[in-house]
Amino acid sequence: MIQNDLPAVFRDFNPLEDKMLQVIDNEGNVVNKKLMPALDDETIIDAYKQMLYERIADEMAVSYQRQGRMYTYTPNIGQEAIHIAAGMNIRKEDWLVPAFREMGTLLAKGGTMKEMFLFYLGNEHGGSFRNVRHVLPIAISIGTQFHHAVGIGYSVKYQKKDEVVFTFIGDGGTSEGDFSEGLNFAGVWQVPVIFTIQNNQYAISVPVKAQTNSVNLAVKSVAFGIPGIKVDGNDFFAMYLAYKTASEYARSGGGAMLIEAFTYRLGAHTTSDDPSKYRKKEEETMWGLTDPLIRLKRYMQSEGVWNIDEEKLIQEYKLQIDAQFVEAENNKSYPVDDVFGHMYTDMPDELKRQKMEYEQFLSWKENRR
Amino acid sequence: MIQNDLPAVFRDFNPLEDKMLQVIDNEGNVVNKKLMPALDDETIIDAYKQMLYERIADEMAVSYQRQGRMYTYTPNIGQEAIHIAAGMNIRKEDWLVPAFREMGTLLAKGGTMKEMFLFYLGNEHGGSFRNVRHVLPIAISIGTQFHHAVGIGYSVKYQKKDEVVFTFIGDGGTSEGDFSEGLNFAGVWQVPVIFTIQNNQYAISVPVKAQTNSVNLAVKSVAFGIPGIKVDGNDFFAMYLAYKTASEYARSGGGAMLIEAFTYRLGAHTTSDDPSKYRKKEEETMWGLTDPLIRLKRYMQSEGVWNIDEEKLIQEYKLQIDAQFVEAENNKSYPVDDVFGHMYTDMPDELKRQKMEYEQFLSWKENRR
Amino acid sequence: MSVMTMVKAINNALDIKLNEDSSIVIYGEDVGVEGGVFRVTEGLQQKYGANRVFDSPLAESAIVGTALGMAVSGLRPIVELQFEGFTFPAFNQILSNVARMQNRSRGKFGVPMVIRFPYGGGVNALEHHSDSPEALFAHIPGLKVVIPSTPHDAKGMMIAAIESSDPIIFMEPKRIYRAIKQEVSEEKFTLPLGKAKVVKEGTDITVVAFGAMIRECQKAIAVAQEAGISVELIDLRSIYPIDRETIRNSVRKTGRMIVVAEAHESFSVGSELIAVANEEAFLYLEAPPRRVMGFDTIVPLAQGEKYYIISPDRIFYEIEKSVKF
Amino acid sequence: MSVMTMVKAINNALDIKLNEDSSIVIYGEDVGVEGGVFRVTEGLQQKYGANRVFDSPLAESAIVGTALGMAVSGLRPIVELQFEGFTFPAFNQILSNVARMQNRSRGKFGVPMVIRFPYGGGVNALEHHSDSPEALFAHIPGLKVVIPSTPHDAKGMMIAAIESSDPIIFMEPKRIYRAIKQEVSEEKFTLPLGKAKVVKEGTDITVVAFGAMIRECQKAIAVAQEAGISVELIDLRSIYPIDRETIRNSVRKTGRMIVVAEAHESFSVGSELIAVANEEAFLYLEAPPRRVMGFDTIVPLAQGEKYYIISPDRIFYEIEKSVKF
Ligand SMILES: Cc1ncc(C[n+]2csc(CCOP(=O)(O)OP(=O)(O)O)c2C)c(N)n1
Ligand SMILES: Cc1ncc(C[n+]2csc(CCOP(=O)(O)OP(=O)(O)O)c2C)c(N)n1
Ligand SMILES: [Mg+2]
Ligand SMILES: [Mg+2]
Repeated sequence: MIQNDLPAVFRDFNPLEDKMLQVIDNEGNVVNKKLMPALDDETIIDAYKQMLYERIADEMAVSYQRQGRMYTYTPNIGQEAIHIAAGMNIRKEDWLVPAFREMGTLLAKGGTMKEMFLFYLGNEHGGSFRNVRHVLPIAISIGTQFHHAVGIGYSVKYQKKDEVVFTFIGDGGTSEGDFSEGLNFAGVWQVPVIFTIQNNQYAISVPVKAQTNSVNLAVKSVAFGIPGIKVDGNDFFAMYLAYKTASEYARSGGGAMLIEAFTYRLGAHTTSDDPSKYRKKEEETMWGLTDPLIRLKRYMQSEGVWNIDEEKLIQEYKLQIDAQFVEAENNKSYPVDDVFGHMYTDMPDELKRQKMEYEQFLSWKENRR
Repeated sequence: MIQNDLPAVFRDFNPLEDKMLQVIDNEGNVVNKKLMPALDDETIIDAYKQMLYERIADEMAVSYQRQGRMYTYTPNIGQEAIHIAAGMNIRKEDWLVPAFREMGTLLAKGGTMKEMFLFYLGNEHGGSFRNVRHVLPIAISIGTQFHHAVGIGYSVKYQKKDEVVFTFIGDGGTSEGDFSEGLNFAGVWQVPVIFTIQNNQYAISVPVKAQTNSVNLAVKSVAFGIPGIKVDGNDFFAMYLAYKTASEYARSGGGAMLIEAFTYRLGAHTTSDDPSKYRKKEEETMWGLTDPLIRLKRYMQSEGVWNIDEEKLIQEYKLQIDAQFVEAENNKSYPVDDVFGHMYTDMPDELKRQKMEYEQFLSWKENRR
Repeated sequence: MSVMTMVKAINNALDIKLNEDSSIVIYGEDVGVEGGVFRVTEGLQQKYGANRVFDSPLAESAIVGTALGMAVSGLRPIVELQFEGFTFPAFNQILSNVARMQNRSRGKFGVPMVIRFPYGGGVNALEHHSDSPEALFAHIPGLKVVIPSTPHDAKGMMIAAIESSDPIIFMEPKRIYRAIKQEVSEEKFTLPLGKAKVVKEGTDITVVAFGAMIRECQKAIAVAQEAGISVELIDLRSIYPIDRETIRNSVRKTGRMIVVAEAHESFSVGSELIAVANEEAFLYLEAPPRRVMGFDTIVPLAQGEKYYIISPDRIFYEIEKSVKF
Repeated sequence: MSVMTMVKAINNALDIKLNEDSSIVIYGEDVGVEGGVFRVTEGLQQKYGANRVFDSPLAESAIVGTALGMAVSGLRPIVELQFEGFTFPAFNQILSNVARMQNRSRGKFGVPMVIRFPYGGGVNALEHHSDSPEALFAHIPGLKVVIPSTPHDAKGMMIAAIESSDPIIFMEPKRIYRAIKQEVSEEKFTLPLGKAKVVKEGTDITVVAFGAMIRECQKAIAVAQEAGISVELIDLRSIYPIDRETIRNSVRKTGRMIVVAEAHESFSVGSELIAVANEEAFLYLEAPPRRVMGFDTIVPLAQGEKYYIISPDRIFYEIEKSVKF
C-alpha cells in the first residue's frame, strides 16, 4: 500500500514482491521499452565515456597502489552505471553527500582525479573537494552521512531552494542505526533527499544475506513511509530513469525516495582485501556478464549509437589521469598549519600553545643536526 | 509477502493494510469468535484481578508521589491488558527485558510492589529485581534493551534452551537506531524474542504521527524480515492470543516477532508531566472508552464470568500495597558499600582508595560535630 | 534588567537570537509544544512557528547529525538533548562528524551549531539523569565545551555560542536551573567563550569549579573565611579550551589548588587542571593540587546520592587539608 | 615456546579459551570467514564452527549490546570492533549498559565480556583509523581498559580478560600487530590486569608509556643513555585502573616523569598520570611532570602524520628538558 506514494512509472516495481526495475538486459536488449528514457545519442555516448573514464581511473589507481605509490584504495569497478546516472541527474545546485564508493558521481559534480589521488595519498585537501559546490567531504563512518543529507534536505526546504540532495550507502551500511534513523527523519520531514543503497552484495567479506533477513533492501523504505524501489544497478538506463524520476519527485515536493541499486563489486573491497577468501571465482564470472559498461556498449552497438574509438579514448584517458596522478604525487606540501589550522574558525590559545611548543621542538631538532 | 511467515491465525491481519487484531470491542462484545482464546473462567478472573491490581498500585504510586513521599513516578494506567497478557504467557524460565512501563509484567514475573516503590524511592535494589529469575533491571536508555534481548535470544538458542525472551519499547523508541538494529539482528539470527511496541500514542508530548511516517508501527517488521502484527492493546484477549501465538512461534524455532500493541497512555508521562499541555481532554475521554479493564469487565459480565466483589478487592489490594509501600519507605538503609560495592566483581585498589579517603572525610566530619 | 532564573535567561537568549536571525532553528525531543522538559524553550514555538522550533522524533544521533547537515548548508541549528545521559546515542555523530567536519573539509564547511543539554546531579533523579560527562566531550578535538554557573553568564555565553562558527557543547547545570535568581539585562550581550572568571579573589588557595559547584564552593569558602583562610574562587566556565592564563595567575599567587567538580575523578577536568597547574605554576606549588570530585562509580540513585554529591563540608575539609599541608 | 607476533599471540589466546570453554563466542564484522581485517581471528571459525565464531551485520551498537545480553545469560562473548574509530556507534551501549549492568542489577548479573579493537596511528590510514581513544573509555566507571605492548603480554592479558567477570576494553596497538616478534609460550598463562610493568629500571626520570609507544620510548632511552641519563621505563598496560603503586615507587625514586602517548593531550592518560604523580609523590617531584602526547587536533592523514606521531627524537627532547629543568 505504501507503493501508492510511488511516482507512476515505478508502480509496477513493488519491492514487497521483490520486483526490480530494468530497461536493458545483459545483452543490451531493451526489455522494457516504455521505460527507456528519451536520451539523445550524444548523451548516451557521453554517459559511456564517463563510465569508461571512471573504470580506467579506477584501474590505474589500483595499479598505483600496487606500485607502492599510493596508500590503500577503494575501487568502484562494476558500479559505474549508478555513479554516472546519478552524476547526470545531479545539478550544480544539488547536493552530494557521499560515502566512499561513488567516484563517478564526485567527478561528475566537478571533482577531479587529482583530488581523489591526493586523498588516497594521505592529504585531506583531496577528500574535501574544496572547490566543488555542494559536495560534502568523503565520510567513512558508515551510516552517519544519512543524517547530514537529511539535515541539508531540511535546510533546502526551509530556505525554499530548488535543490535536491543525493546520498549513498552500501548494503552493509543498511544495518547501522543511522540508516534507519535517517530514513525515518526524512519520512517525517518530507525532505528532498534521494537515498541510494549500492547493494554490491558484500560488506567486505560479509554477503548481504548475512546482513539482513528482509526480502531486499528497497523494502526497508516501508518502515519509514517513503517510497522505495529496487533497480538494476548495472543497467545505466534503469538507473538514469530512477534518478530522473526521484529528482522530479523530490523537487515537486514529494519528498525522499529510497533506491536500491542492485549491483556487484567486481573488484576487491580495498586494495588490502582479497576476495578469493570469501567468494567463488564462478560468482565473479557470472556477475562479470552483467558489467554495466559491456551492457551499455552492446546496446549502443545494436542501436547504432556506438561511434567511439575505445582504444584511442582509453589511451587519452590514461594520459590525462596519469598526469593528474603525477601532479598529486608531486604535491608533497603538507605544512604544519594544515594540522592545526582547520580545527576551529579561530584558533584557540590552547592550540597556539601546542603548535608553538611543537615548533620549539622542531627547531631544537634542526639545531641538533 | 513477508506475511507468509506469520503464524496462520495472524494471516488476516496484514499490517501493510493497517489491519488490527481484535477479539472484543469496547463494549466487551466478541467481534472475532474464532480467535477467542480458550481460557477458563478462573483464568479470566485472574487476569482481571491482575489488571486491577496493577491499576490500583499505579494510582497509589501516583498519590504517594503527590504526597511527597516518593520521587518522580511513571504510571502504567491504560496499558494493563498488554502487561498482564504478557505476564500470563511468560514462564519462569522465559526472560523479561523491560523498558520502564510494563509494571504488570514485572509483577507477574515475581517482582513486588515493594521493589517498584524502592526503585522510585531512589534505591537501586528496587529496580534490580534481584531475586526474580531471568528479569533484567529496568533500563531507561531508550532502545538499548532490544540488543540485550537479542543477545539473550542468541544465548538461549546457542544453549538449546526452551526459553523465550520478551522485550518492550514505546512508540517513541521505534525512532532510535537500536530499535532497527536489534530487529535486524533478530531477523538474521532467528532468535526467540518477542518484541512489543507499546504504542501509547505519545512519547512524552510528541504524538506518534510526528514520530514516523510509516502507516503503523507493526509494519516496520518488513524491513527486517520478521513477522509483525498490530494488535488492539486494550483488548486483553487479543493481546493474550498474540503472546500465546508468538511464544509458540518462537519456541518452535520460528524466531522473532514484532507486536505493535495499539493502546493509550491514560495518565501522564510521569508525575512531572502535564498532558494538558499537548493533548485535548476530548481525546483522553474518547480513549477512556477503550479502557482495558472496563472492556474485560463488560465481557465478563455479559458472559456471566464476573463474580468479583470489586470494591472489597480494591480495599484488600490497597492494604497490601500500602503495606509494601511502608516497608519500602522504612527501608532507609543505603550503606556506602552500595555505592562502591557493585561496580566490579572484585573492587580495584583505585576504588578502595577513593572509598577510604571518603571515609576519612566522614570521620573528620563526625569528629567536628 | 529583570530577575531571571537560568532557565529564563537561556530562554531569553534563544528568543533574542531567533528574533534577529532567521537562519536559526531549534529542535529536539519535546522542545516544541511542550517547551522542553525543563521549559527552556517555552513559548518559542508559538512565537516563531513550527518550522523554526519543533519536536523531532526520538533519536539523538539523528538530531545531532541532521543539525550538522543544516549547519553546513546555511542554517544555525540549536539542538536540545533531553538529558546528559542521552547524549551518548549521538556520541558518534558528535565525535566523528560534528567535531571533524571543518577539518575534514579543510575549512570549506564551518559548523555553526549548538548542542545543549542539562547535566549534573543533586536532583533525586533516575539513572542517566545525574551525570557530568564534560570530560568526554572536552577530550574530543574540534569542540568547545562550556558551562555557565549563573543566569547572567548563561545568557551571555549562549548568545556567544549561537554566534560562534564552531560547534559548541553547551552544558546546563540542571540543579541550579531555577535555584538561582539574578538581575539580568533584557538586552543582547555576549560573553567571550574560553574565559574563566575570578568569582572571588583570595591569597591562600585557589578553588576551581564550575556549574552547580560554584554555589557549594561559596558556602565552603564562607566557612574557610571564618577559619581565616583566604580562598580565590575561579569559575572555569570554559571546559575546553581551558583558560590557562587565569589558572596560572591564580595558582602562582596562592600556591595551592583544589578542583571541585561532580564528575568521576579519573580522567577528568580535575586531572587536566592538575596537569595545567604543573605546567604553568610548578615552582609555585606549595601543596599537591587535588581533586574534590565524584567517585569512579555510577552516580547513585537518590538515596545514595548524599555520598556522591560534593558537599560544602567536603570542600572545606579539602581546603583545610591543602592549606595545612 | 614459539615465535609470535601480537596478532598470532592474541589468536592463540582466543584459540586456547575457545577450546577450553564452550560458553565463549566471538563475533563482529568480518571475523568469521575472513578472520578479521587484521587476521586476528583467522582459522577460528573453521576450527570452532560458525555458531561460535561468526560475522555479524554491520552495526557496532548491536554487536556490543547483544554481547551484553549474552554475557548476562551464560555466555562469555568476545566482540571485535573493526577499528577504534568505529567504536563510537557502540559508545552508548558501552557507557549506559555494559559498564552499568552489574551495578544496576546490584550484582545480580555479572558482565563477563571482552570488547577488543585495534587502535592507534602510524599506519598511513584513512580517517578514523589512527585514533587513540583510551581516555574516553577510562573515564567510564565500570570498565577496565587494558593495552598490551608485546606479544607475550597480549596473550596473557587476553586470557585474563576473557576469564574476568567484569567487562574489559582490550585495545590492540595495530602499529605493532606484526612489527614485534617474540618467543611466547604455547601454553595457557595469564597476566594480572591492573598491573603496570617496569620495563627498564633507571634513576633520573620515569617515562610512562604503553602500546606502540613503548618501542619508541626504548629508542629514545637508548639515546638518553648515551647522553648519560638513566631512564626508568614503565609500561602502564592497564589504563583503568591505574597501578598507582608502580607509579608512586618510580616517581618517588626519580623525581621526574613524562608520559608518552599518542592521544590528544587534553583530558588524557597524561593528565591523569600527572594528577596521580602529584597525589602520590608531590614532595619528590623535581621537575614538572609532562605530557609528550598528540595535539588536540584530528590525527592527520598519512602525509601530515609525521607531525602528530610521537617520534623518539621528541621523547628524547622532553627527557632532556625534564632532566635539565
Ligand atoms: C561505522 C563503521 N563501521 C565499520 C567500518 C569499517 N568498514 C569500512 S567499509 C566496510 C564495509 C562496508 O560495506 P557496504 O556498506 O556494503 O559498502 P561497500 O564497501 O560494499 O561499498 C566496513 C565494515 C566503517 N567504515 N564504519
Ligand atoms: C535514549 C533516550 N533518550 C531520551 C530519553 C528521555 N525520555 C524518557 S521517556 C521518553 C519518551 C518515551 O516515549 P515512548 O518510547 O513512546 O515510551 P512511553 O514513555 O510512551 O512509554 C523520553 C524522550 C530516554 N530515556 N532515553
Ligand atoms: Mg557492499
Ligand atoms: Mg509512547
